[in-house]
Amino acid sequence: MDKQLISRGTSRTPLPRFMLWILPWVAMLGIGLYAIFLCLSKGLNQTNMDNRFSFGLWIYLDLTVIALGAGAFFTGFLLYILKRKELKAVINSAVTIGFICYSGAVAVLAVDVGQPLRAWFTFWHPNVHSMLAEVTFCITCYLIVLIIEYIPVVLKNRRIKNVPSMLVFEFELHKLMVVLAAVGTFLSFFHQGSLGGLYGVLVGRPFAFRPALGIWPTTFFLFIISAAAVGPSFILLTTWLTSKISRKQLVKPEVLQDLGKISGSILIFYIILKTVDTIFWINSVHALGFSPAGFFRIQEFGTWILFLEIVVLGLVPAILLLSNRVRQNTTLLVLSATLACAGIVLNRYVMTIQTLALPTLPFDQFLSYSPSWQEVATFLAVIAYGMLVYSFSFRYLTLFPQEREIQSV
Amino acid sequence: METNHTSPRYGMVIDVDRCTGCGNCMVACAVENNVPPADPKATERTGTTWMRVSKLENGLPFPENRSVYLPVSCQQCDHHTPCVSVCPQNAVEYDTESGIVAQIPVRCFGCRYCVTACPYHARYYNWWDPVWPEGMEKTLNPDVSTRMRGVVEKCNFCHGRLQAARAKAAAEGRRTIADAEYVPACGESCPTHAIHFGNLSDPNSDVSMLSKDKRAFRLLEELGTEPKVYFLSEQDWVHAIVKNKISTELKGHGNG
Amino acid sequence: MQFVGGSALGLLFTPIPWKVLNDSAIWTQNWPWIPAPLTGEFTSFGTTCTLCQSACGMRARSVGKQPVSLSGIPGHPFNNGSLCTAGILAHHLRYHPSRLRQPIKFLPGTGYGTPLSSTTVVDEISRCLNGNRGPVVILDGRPGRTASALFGQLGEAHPAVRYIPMSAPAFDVLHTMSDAPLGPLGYDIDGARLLVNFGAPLFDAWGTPSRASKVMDTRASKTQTVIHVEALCSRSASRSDQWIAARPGSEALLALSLACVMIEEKLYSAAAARTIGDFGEFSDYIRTFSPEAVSGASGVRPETIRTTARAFASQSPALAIVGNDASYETCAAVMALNILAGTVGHTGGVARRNAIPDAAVFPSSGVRAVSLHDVPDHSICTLIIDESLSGCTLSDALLEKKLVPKDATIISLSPFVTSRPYCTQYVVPSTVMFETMSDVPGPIDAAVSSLAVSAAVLQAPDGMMDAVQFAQMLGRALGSTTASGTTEELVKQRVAAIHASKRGTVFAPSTGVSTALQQCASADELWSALAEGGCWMDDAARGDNAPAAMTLMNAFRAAQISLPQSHNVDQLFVVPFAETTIYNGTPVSPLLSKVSQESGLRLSLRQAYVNPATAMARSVANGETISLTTKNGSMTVQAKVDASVMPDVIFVSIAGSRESSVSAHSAHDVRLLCNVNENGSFSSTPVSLQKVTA
Amino acid sequence: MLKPGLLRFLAGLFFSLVIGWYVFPYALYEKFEQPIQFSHKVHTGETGGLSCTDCHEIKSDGRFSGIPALEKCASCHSSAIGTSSQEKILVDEYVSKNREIPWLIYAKQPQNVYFSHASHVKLAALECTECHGSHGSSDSLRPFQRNRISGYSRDIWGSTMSRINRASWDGAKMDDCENCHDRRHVANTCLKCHK
Repeated sequence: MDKQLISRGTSRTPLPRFMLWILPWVAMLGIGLYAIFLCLSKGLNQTNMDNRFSFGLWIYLDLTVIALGAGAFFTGFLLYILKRKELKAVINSAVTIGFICYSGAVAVLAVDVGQPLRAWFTFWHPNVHSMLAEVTFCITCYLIVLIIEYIPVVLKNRRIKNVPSMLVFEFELHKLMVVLAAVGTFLSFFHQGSLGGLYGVLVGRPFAFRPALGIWPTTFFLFIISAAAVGPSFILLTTWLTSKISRKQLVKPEVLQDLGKISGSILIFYIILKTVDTIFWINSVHALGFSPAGFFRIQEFGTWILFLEIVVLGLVPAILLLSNRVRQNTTLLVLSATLACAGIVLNRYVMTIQTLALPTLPFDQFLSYSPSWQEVATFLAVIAYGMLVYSFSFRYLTLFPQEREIQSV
Repeated sequence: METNHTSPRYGMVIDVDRCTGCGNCMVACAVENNVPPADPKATERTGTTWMRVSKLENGLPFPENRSVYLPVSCQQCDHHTPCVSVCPQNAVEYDTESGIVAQIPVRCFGCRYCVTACPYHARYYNWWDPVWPEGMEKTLNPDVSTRMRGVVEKCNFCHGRLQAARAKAAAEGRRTIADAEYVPACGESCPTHAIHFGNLSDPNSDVSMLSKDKRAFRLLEELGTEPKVYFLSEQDWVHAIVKNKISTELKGHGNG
Repeated sequence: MQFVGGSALGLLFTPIPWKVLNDSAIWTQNWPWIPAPLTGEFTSFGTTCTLCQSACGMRARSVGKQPVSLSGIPGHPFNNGSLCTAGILAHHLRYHPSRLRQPIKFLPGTGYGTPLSSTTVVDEISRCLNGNRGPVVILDGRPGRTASALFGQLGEAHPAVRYIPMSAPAFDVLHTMSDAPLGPLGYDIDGARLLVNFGAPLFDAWGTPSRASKVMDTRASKTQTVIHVEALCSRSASRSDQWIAARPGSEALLALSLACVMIEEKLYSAAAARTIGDFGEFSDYIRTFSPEAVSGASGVRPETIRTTARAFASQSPALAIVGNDASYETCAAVMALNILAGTVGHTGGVARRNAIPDAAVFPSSGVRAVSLHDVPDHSICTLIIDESLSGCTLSDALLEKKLVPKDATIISLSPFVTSRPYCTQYVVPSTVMFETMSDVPGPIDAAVSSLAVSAAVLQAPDGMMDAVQFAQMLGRALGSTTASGTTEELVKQRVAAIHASKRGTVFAPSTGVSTALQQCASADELWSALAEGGCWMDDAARGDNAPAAMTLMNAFRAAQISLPQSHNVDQLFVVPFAETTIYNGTPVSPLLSKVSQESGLRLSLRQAYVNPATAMARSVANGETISLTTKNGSMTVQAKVDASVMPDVIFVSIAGSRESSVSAHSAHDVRLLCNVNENGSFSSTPVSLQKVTA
Repeated sequence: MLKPGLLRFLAGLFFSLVIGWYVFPYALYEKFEQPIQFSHKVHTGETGGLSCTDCHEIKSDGRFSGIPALEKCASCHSSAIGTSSQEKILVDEYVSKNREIPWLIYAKQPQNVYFSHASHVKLAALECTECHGSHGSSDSLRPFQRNRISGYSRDIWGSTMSRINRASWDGAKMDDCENCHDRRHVANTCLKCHK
């Protein structure tokens, strides 16, 4: 049965070894599901969030995985709209990662809200001014798009392909891909942006607040661009990791180099904008009665974090990725991509966690927060879920079409 | 039209020089609004106090150290209200008939975005289901609904009292109510009469005049949220510290 | 397959998914385990708060008879619309989780008890009282009630019974200084121009809750000045006109030093000095305490002491007051100041109140009540405590000292299960406010006697006794006669006797004004005014009422005040600290978590204020756990770093020590850490501090 | 001729529709009989002579008494006036035992709503029938229907599941309140009704 499911022309590790590989992930998922059960049945008192740190690890996780999952829309956009055919080698993997990131984020959101049974109120009584309403709408729609995009990947499985009606269904769906890519890009554009706007509109949090360009704060655009920049890097990284773990060459080296180049060129653009934005922010935050230096003079969060984010994890990988010589060297390429991803992970951390830790009122104190085991377990469950979905997809579906080609050589 | 007059905009003026920090306003508020006693595991950061008295210190060492108490409830921002625009499902609303920022817990699904948005930390999430010792639920105020875990709540200027005052006026055939007919529980309970309450739209009201006093200030005024809660103090250091917000950084790490 | 597909599609066009979605959301809005308020007729009624002796008039908004919120009655002569934090929550006490449902017999010293039936407990108490083991002492935490009169009758009628009314400790001392009985006392704070307050939480529920407002209102006209002496800038200190930071435990020295300046500079009242029999000896004694000598121990500069003494003498009438947890020597020293200033028995001083004119109802044999201080140590075999009222607390340490070691029996009337189970044998469950008729004497900061009434509006649970019924039960057990009749009948008789005296004024909440009692047509009219939250106030005692003869030195010889030899600068001290008297020891509404656990506005149990310098020197950060060790034991507390408290002194909360559970009486109770004074108060005790690392 | 697949599909569709539109609405509600069969018709109009406000009064503080307490019934029925079996229950079971009648309230509002009869009746001058329909002239009390999931009275949603073509009194959902407010140009802010 197992053998018959594995794509023709590819070889996979023996089933027992695969079982051994997924076992820890299943255990992790199990613990996480128990933590989720606790949170749903007893309430969010199971977490270490509180009225001051009302957003915690989970929102940070959502923002981060959705940024990293941006590879799905951006690769689709490049492939189907801009016709960058070489990206066909990773599109299936990108879609799978996108699906994992978005479904994981939505699942965590459902635990993060206090009354999940009332979540549909957002659709029935939406507040159009709310960034969160925009996020909810776009993420829900985009998740549906991703499901539709993911279905053909599943349907191409060797066994399922044998069912004629499924093959027809797959074929029909495939014709939709251009449309789906366009819709996905449109939706992603808005929700990546709204996730940035989520904090950027908070006038009560001058550390995160940004003035509006049009109707959206500048973080709206910065988030879109940074997600687009880091999406390809993340795909590069996951492809390389999968290849290392499975000990197989999955794509031609040029594909990874292309991904790196795309990532680098957008990243340099992002870093310039981010720098401009930071300079504007420093000059505008006085008007809100706060001193920009004050934010960095408190406790652990010094200006080093700004330097780390913009220079070490922004400018440096951007320059590296733009260099041909660096891209030729797989180790350096992967390292640069990792730095770029880390930069976005840090940016989302600064936006969500540092913003809340800083005082606003004159008698406020700097706050610290560390997640409870239930929060961490839920977080890890999403990672375990992702690993499982990806592992099964890699084993039984064609995530990397070039693999057969390379192996037959 | 039901109303043919300017709608009132209710506001509060708190004289911090008179406040002794006794906490009456906090408990009277909890009684009035059916806020339950703390869960055994609740802390200063997970407890629910629609009105919270905070201590503002002058930063000097003993014995020059002086402090005032600032009772901080929802500041009922009049403009750019940070919480109203962020709620994804309209559970927060600026009430045009009273100027009160309404929080409707039964609409709320507990995303806590508004809690994050509020710079005054005036919003409280229900981390636990409310529990009263056996029998004490008989002391709940029938003019205010009880809430369940997983939703956000906050001060609404004892809106139940406004509704009761309106009903009484309606029974007498009146469409308007006088300032004296409607006083929130915190104002009523203040033993030093530090809390003044009334209609800011009426230029002759007590609160209108006090809000224009040179002793008056508001919290985080530069954010432009136009809070309808004013504070009064004659002490210069209070004004200085309130203006220079970030100066408390030296207080260091807090878990409270 | 197709059938399922069709059904699924069809389902979307039926109400099922949508209605279930809708109704399940509504279900979350009406979870059956979330209580809903009562429904019923919404009314209100007036009554008087019985949580302390201040007798605040309060208005209850209620559903039917059930109070749902309480507020002060505006215009009331005592509280003028204000209530204290505990008073606002008085209607919760009936439902307190530690409410006692039936009598309990405890195994002494263990905290373990077994429930008894109402009849068994009466039998056992009767057997115990008639066991002829030695003196039976009845402690009355709030004299002046009808129940107090009944307890007094027991003391007069039965040779083995001593009735001990507990008045403010300072007044206890003042009584011992006077050669002739002084009668009931009170502070005439309204009449005082200068108030020197030795640590009483004047603005924090010490007297009437309207006091802070009254004092602030005088600020504009500058008719009253308040000087506060305390080791930290408390609520009362920070709202006073002047705060003198004195080391804890040095209050007595400071007061004597003020007296010393008054005598040195002849600033005392000559008339008052003539009434002091041992003035010469006292003058000699007091000269030891010169400002320079006291300055080091108290941390107060000599000039400040002199200026204050001069102000005390010149801004007549001046009054010195002291908190209820003050030591015997502090009380003696502070009362000596009032005597020297000649303000005892004068307007604006320590007022001598007329007794309530109820002799017709409760004739007294004239036996002078005994003070607990006069009872020899380790002599009480059987102790009866009326703890049916919140807010009156007795020092455990003092009781321990007075009881026969290991063999004493304590019988307590209490609404709550957690009153001293470690040394009490019998606890009889009592009614609480709103369940019983009770009369309330007046506040400590009123110059005249008064009476107010709190009516029963709610049905008391079965088997509960009020204090009057308890006294009658004891009377039956002892075979003595006490006044018979229901509580309401007895209180009504008392009110009728007051009406017959035609003295004083009555405040009626319905009109909001006070009128002379003479204009009150009938006793019923007076009764109805009192029953709806009004009060009767006696006329002020006329003219010079100064005590005729005083002897001071007995008290000071007993107090043994001495100047400390040398002060080790590095030594830390621990002081038990109650921010407000009402929370001290007795159960309070769980909703008070708002001001402590949920906000940190006040200290919670097992928290302590530490000065930043003290904390920094020992690398302790705000919120960290510290361990405190004295020669008596050790405990761990959470440090609250606060710049308003004196360096090198750790102020440990005693609020709610008895609230939580029996185990709170282990060595973790701060009161067991500290050295005990003669009158059961606690002195500052040398302590060592260690940071506890998790 | 229909293909068997399509037939099965249509059968499934039909099955769902029947369950959804006929069985579900019936099963969703739990029915309870009122403790006493009360006839508004007997008490009001020419026969009884009482008006609505004689029993359902608005107090001087603007609070509505709702369903009158037993005292009100007892003021006439301290002993049986007529011969009906229901009146006998009233007198024997409730009046003489001084027990309140556990009426099931059709129009009961959720506890998060502050509904003031005073402002609707005295200021807006709405007729009782506007919201309560012909309840005041009914001869008997229909069974009280309680939603098994939400716990609400069926009168809140209204008698028909689809909520199409309803009378003004058929249903008291928030939408119904809002629509009426809209028609009368009354503000529809949350705090207008919610507490």
